[in-house]
Amino acid sequence: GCSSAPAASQAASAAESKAAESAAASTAAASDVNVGVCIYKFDDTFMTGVRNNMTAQAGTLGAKLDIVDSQNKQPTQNEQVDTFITKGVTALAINAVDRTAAAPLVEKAKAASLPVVFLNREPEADVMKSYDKVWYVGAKAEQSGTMSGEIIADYFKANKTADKNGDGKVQYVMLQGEPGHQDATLRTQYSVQAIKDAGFEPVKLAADTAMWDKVKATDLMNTFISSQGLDKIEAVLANNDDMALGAIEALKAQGYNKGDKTKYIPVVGVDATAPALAAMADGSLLGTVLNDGENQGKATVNIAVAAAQGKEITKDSVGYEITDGKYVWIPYVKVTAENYKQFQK
Amino acid sequence: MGEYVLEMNSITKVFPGVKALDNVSLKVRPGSVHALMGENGAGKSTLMKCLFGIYQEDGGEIILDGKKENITSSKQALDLGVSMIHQELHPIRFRPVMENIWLGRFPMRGIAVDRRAMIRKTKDLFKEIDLDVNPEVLAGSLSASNLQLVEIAKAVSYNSKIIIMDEPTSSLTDNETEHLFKIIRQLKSKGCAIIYISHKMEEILKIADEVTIMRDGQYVGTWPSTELTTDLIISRMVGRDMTNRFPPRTHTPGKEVVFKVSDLCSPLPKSFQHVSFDLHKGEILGIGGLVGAQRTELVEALFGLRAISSGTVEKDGKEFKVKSVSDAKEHGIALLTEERRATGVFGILSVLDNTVIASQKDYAKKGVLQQGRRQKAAKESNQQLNVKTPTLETLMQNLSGGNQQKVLIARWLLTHPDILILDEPTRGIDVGAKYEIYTIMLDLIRQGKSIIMISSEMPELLGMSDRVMVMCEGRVSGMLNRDEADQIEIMRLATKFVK
Amino acid sequence: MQGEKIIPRQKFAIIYIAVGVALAVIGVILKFAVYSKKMYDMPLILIGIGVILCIYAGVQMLTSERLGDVVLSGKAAKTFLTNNAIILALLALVVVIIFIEPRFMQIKVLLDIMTQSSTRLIIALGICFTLLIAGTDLSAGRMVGLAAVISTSMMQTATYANRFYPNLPQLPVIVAIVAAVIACLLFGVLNGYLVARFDMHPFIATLAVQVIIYGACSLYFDLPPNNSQPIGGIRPDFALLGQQKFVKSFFGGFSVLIPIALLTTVIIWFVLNKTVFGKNVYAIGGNREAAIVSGVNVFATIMGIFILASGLYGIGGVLEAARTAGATNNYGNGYELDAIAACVVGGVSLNGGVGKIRGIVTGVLIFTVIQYGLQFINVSPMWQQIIKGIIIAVAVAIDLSKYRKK
Amino acid sequence: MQGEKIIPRQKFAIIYIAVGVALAVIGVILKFAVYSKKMYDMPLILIGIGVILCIYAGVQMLTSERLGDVVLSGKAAKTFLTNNAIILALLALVVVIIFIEPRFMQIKVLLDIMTQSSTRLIIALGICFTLLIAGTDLSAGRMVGLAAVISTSMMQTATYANRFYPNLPQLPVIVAIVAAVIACLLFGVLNGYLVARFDMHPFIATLAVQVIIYGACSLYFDLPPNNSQPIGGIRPDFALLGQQKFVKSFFGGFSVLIPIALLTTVIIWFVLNKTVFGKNVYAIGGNREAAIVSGVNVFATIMGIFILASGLYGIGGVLEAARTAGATNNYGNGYELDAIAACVVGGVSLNGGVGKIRGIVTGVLIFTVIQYGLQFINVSPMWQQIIKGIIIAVAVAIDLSKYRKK
Ligand SMILES: Nc1ncnc2c1ncn2[C@@H]1O[C@H](COP(=O)(O)OP(=O)(O)OP(=O)(O)O)[C@@H](O)[C@H]1O
Ligand SMILES: Nc1ncnc2c1ncn2[C@@H]1O[C@H](COP(=O)(O)OP(=O)(O)OP(=O)(O)O)[C@@H](O)[C@H]1O
Ligand SMILES: OC[C@H]1O[C@@H](O)[C@H](O)[C@@H](O)[C@H]1O
Ligand SMILES: [Mg+2]
Ligand SMILES: [Mg+2]
Repeated sequence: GCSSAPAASQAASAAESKAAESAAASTAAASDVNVGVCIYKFDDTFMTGVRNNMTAQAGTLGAKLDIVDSQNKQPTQNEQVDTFITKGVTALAINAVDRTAAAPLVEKAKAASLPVVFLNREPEADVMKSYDKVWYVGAKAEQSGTMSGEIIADYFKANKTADKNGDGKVQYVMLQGEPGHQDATLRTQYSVQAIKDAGFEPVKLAADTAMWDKVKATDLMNTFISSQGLDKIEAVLANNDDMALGAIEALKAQGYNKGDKTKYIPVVGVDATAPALAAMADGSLLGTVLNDGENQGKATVNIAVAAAQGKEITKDSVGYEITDGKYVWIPYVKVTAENYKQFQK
Repeated sequence: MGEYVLEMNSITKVFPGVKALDNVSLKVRPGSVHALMGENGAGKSTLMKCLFGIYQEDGGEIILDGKKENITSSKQALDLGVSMIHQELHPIRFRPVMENIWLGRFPMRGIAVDRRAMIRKTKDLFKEIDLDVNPEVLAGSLSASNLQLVEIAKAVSYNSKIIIMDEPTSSLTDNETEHLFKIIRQLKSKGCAIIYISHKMEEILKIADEVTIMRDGQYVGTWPSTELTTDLIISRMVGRDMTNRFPPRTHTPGKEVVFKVSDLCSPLPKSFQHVSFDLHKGEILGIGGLVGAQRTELVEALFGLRAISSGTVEKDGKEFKVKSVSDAKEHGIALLTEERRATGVFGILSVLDNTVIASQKDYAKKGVLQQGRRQKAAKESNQQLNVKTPTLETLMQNLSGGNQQKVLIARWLLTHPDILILDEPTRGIDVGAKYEIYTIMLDLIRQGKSIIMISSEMPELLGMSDRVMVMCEGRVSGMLNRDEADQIEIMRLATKFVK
Repeated sequence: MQGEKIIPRQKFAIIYIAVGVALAVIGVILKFAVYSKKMYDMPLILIGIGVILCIYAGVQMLTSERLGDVVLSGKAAKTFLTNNAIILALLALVVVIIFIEPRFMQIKVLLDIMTQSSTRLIIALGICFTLLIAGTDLSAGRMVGLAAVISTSMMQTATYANRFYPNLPQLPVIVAIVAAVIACLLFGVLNGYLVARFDMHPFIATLAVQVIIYGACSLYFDLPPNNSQPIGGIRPDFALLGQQKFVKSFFGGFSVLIPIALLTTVIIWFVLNKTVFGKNVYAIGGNREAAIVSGVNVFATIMGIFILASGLYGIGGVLEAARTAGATNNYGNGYELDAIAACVVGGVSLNGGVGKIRGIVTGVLIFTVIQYGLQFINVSPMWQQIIKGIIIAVAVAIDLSKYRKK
Repeated sequence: MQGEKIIPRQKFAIIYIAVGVALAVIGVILKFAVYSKKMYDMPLILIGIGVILCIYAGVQMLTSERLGDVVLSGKAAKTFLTNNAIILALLALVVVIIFIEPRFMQIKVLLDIMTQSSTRLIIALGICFTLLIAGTDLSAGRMVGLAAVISTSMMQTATYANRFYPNLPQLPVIVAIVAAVIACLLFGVLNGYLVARFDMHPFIATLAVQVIIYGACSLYFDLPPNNSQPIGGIRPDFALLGQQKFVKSFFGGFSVLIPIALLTTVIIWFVLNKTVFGKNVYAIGGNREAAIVSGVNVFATIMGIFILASGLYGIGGVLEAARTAGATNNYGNGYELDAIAACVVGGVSLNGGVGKIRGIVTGVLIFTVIQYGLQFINVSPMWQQIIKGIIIAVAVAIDLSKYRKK
């Protein structure tokens, strides 16, 4: 511990003095780059994956990352950005808590003329336009909802018996994330929309929040089973994998989703977590949607480091297609029985 | 066994800012009652707390049965054969009486507490000391005197060599006190030594074999009680002679009725009912009766602390309602409550704050305090009452009981009441301070104020009251003029309705 | 006084029996004569209630001597109503729910509620000790999470791709349980030590420990190769701890959690009411000074309280992990507030010294019924919060009016 | 006693002045003679500290009469150390941080820390009233969220696509502030009423209200057309409330939050120490029964406490919304625990009646410095939690040792 810290600080101050010498003239070495990273919440499963990938990529490039936990509090994140700026990082990578609250963060970066890369939660267009050194890496949140809805629709198309009461409609229950959470709202909305767009009428039997939580999802699913009756539920939509797996535990307790074809209710989640992929392997989970954390992490770090070095951000310099000079879109991937194996590590 | 069962030599104890004990010694013989006397704040309780392991002395030694002991906890003290009746009662209100008694040494059967055995043992114990209390009722439902008796029973039940009794009679009636003395004599005959603390001179001379006197944290001396008289004790305690227990009275009350209570009833059936009386200008009206006569409840109702179901209260001929304390204060009524610690003292606040709390609004403009005036008022009234405190900023909890009481009187005097109600104003107060409080009372009536005083101390009731109203079981059982009142008559009335 | 009527306990009990028998008879008639599907399990439930009433009356008769006579009067009725206000409110809620959704009249619903109450009850029983000494334990939830993470990290199937310990042999289930509980006990010791040794207010001591546990649990959870991924691939033998069902033929079966919770309740009842430790807990809560001068070892008792409580959270955490076959470091977050609320609604006083196991069980059941019931009739989660808040406030306000004097 | 030495206050103050002048001189020398970039703003900071010491000494001299002489002894030194242990620990932490990361020696760091402490301080000042009566306020955080959501919902630019109220005209900023604060006050009234009227323990009363506020805020937030989307497009004039900077030439400028927090602190200090209300708060905290008997209007005071506190949370919420230019229903979640911890570390007793504004300011600063400093030297967030927990525990343990008697 003792020896590495002063070395790190030397590197930081070296980076700073260089930056002071020549504002943008020459490009600095990657080892002089110190990226300040804010993750909206450390115990978010998906963002943990992104974070791990960012660390790995920074290691490959030889850049230094300072990662902090914004604890799901936007004000805390704003403070962390201030702290990074005072400390003298050379670039920022921000996974905003509240995507609409990005404007002050951009202001701060602008005042310190630091490049800033937003990831996973997209700031509004005019905020993106307000500064030339801001980029966004992420996926369209709506897409994850759409894809999970499509997985259900595809299943209903392929299996006529899935429509248990044969009314051509999909009777579903929905396990939602935290009320007011943007992913929860959008996934709920777009998954149902996708079912409709595929030509099935979605019928909501029940919907409630399980706060992204597996335990709460198990209890909630039990309640739904008693209140709706197992035979009426034709599909279970969950805003994330943890809740999907919680629902599956409740189904398994009733002897469902354990291999018996006649006792099966399709369940979909989002995130493609390791336990979810394992559940797909044993057939208890129908599908999930991969939010491609590996590429989000890599692209973010590549852009931040390149921008800090004063390089121009192009496909060549960062390795990802740049849309409108500012956006890198990492598509969601539908994970189904056919392709889940390729995501298992 | 040597001559003494307990020797405390040169005990010193310092609290931040106070040297509570300075080289104090106490030697107690087995099978004797050893009284410990001194003014409020002399350090009696502190000395006993050192012995009982509640405090740890800073210097000196404690020798029990000839063996030097370093007592660090109450448990250890109990194990060494010392038990204690505490000055401030310690009931666990929501637990049964018997659990209060056997706490720390429950009878067991296997890994479980043996409930039956506990009931049996409690009953035996109560029978032994002739106490009629159901072991299974919650301690909180007992009256103050019964609680005190339970506390005594508990101390006795340890079968200790030494029992410390710190003001055990402060909430007992004379009858109950007699009863306690009987118990003490029994204990004595079994070879048990009693350390007895009380401010009641009569008791001391009656029960004590030897008396140790302390003053200002220092040891004054030890004498056989046969060599002492009340006056001698007092002069050694106070450090000067005090010939009279009551200041001379020169004032006679007026005829004018300033306060009138008519047919006052409580909504609680067992509480006061149909109480009527008049209070004249410049009069001290004593209220006598046994503990449980509902005197406290009556005055609390007059002060807006308890509900009234019917009846009227008039001041200066005008009827008014007392729904809250502020109603009462507005009409010039003040109440010094009986339970100093529970309802009087703000221990962690300063003496200053404690003094002005009830009259804050007089020293504030639009809610903003006027620091200078506050300070001045507090200083003056504390001086007037001779409160012993290092500074006005001293925390109230660091004052001795007597001084706390004086601060509370100062508090109520600052509200400039016309009618001052005092509920047991000198409970736990030393003779010197008592005299001072009596002097203040007389000053007040001379200024045309009127006083209602509840007291369970017969001499005080007789010595101070212009008239004595006696209550029994919530009802007024008689009203005696100063010349008619005597101990026998009061006792007769106090038990008038007792079945 | 006016309108008062004293009847012997025996006679009083007969009223209960009469009502009980009547209910049971109605139940039987409904079941075998006029049964329609719309009644769901109502007849059976009626029979059940009838039987319970009769048993209750029987017990009253047997112990009639100790209980004394029954006084019937307006005042007694009012007292009965205030004393049981919470339960009555609950009954009203249940009736409303049944009206909206008759499917609520199922034995399975009863079983669900009991199952879902189980782990909560265990945690509430732990926390109640800390409340009884006028304290609190904010670290309860995080201990649940710690136990969940530790136990599952050792209980993954050999074939699972992302194992926490890739080379861990197949350990006996008990090892994981013991490891998880011991981890909790260590933090329980820390809680107890801070409170007992430094006289620290339990609120702040357990708040500090809560933060520490969460940090430690997150560090553990973040160990490579797991790197903060949810722990999955749980061994079925471990999962059975929380998922096993008995007598499956009986309305889907009794979850193993029910007997576990029952057993825990009985043990804790015994500890609290029959042992020296339990009595000391009440004494310290009722009047700490008194306990000290009576020679109670306050230090040891407080240590015992926090250690016992942490053990219960540990068990609760293991069960949570088992019944959901998984864990993350976020498990248990906020459980302490639910548990405290349940205790308080069940009559445990935050001023210490007052509280009964029976009340705690009721409190936990009430919260489960509220949550289950509102979800059952599909009330929006936001309204659920509001209703829950109102119920806590009203229930406690009514409960407190018992103690009001004046 | 042994080794005791009494020196007059005047003389004592001279020592301070000497040290202060020395520091200032060193600072000046460093600044103008030997300055190197590696010192950052150290010279200026030294000069600042020097000046502050001199001023402090001057004040001591002026009030020397009231303060009395100074006793120097081993014991006095020890007392000084325990009394100031928290600040000393903080200084030690700062020194360590400076060693690891010399950039910490910047005026800007000082300004950052003050800015970041501002809203926390306002909330802590609100909650301290509830702590002073041996209560607590668990609804604080949710009120912050409520105020944030309500104020921002009325303060969106006309052109923003997802407006909460699509047709709302351009309202004056004060309207939004007042609306937000009034909403909080209403819940403050509810808190106060539950506590004062039913004698409910503030823990459970505010827990119930917390849940209700969250439900209500979520419902509001979910109103169409917003449908639970984060509220964005905040008007710049509103955002300035939290973002405005003055004297930008001075190390990036003073945030407007600093004077707001300062003003609030002064007002609250005044209320607590110089008004009848403040004295009544302490009295109720010190001995509620005695306060009643002394004629303190306990009902009104408790209502006042919770209403005043809720007003401060409301202001805090508006500022949080303004400085982040946005809000969700999750804003403020958990703030109450941070605020309580800060108060307690700053010496407010959870048993009521004890606590000073100075302590609260210190407590808040300590937490900010910990968070800021640990981020500055790049300690992992998980270790940050552990360190934070340890600091709370140790600080409070040392602080309590002041009161230890025996
Ligand atoms: N915990 C404490 N902290 C500081 N000072 C104390 C403490 N306890 C007692 N004192 C002080 O010690 C002195 C002795 O008090 P103590 O209670 O022993 O008096 P006492 O003789 O029992 O008086 P009383 O007759 O009023 O009961 C008093 O000056 C009191 O203010
Ligand atoms: N039987 C009882 N049950 C419960 N509490 C009692 C009982 N008797 C008295 N008390 C309580 O003890 C205190 C004093 O009682 P009460 O007013 O009846 O007596 P008192 O005549 O005023 O006695 P004292 O001489 O002590 O002032 C009151 O606060 C009362 O509530
Ligand atoms: O905020 C927490 C949530 O965030 C989502 O993005 C994620 O898909 C969920 O699994 C959950 O972690
Ligand atoms: Mg269908
Ligand atoms: Mg004493």
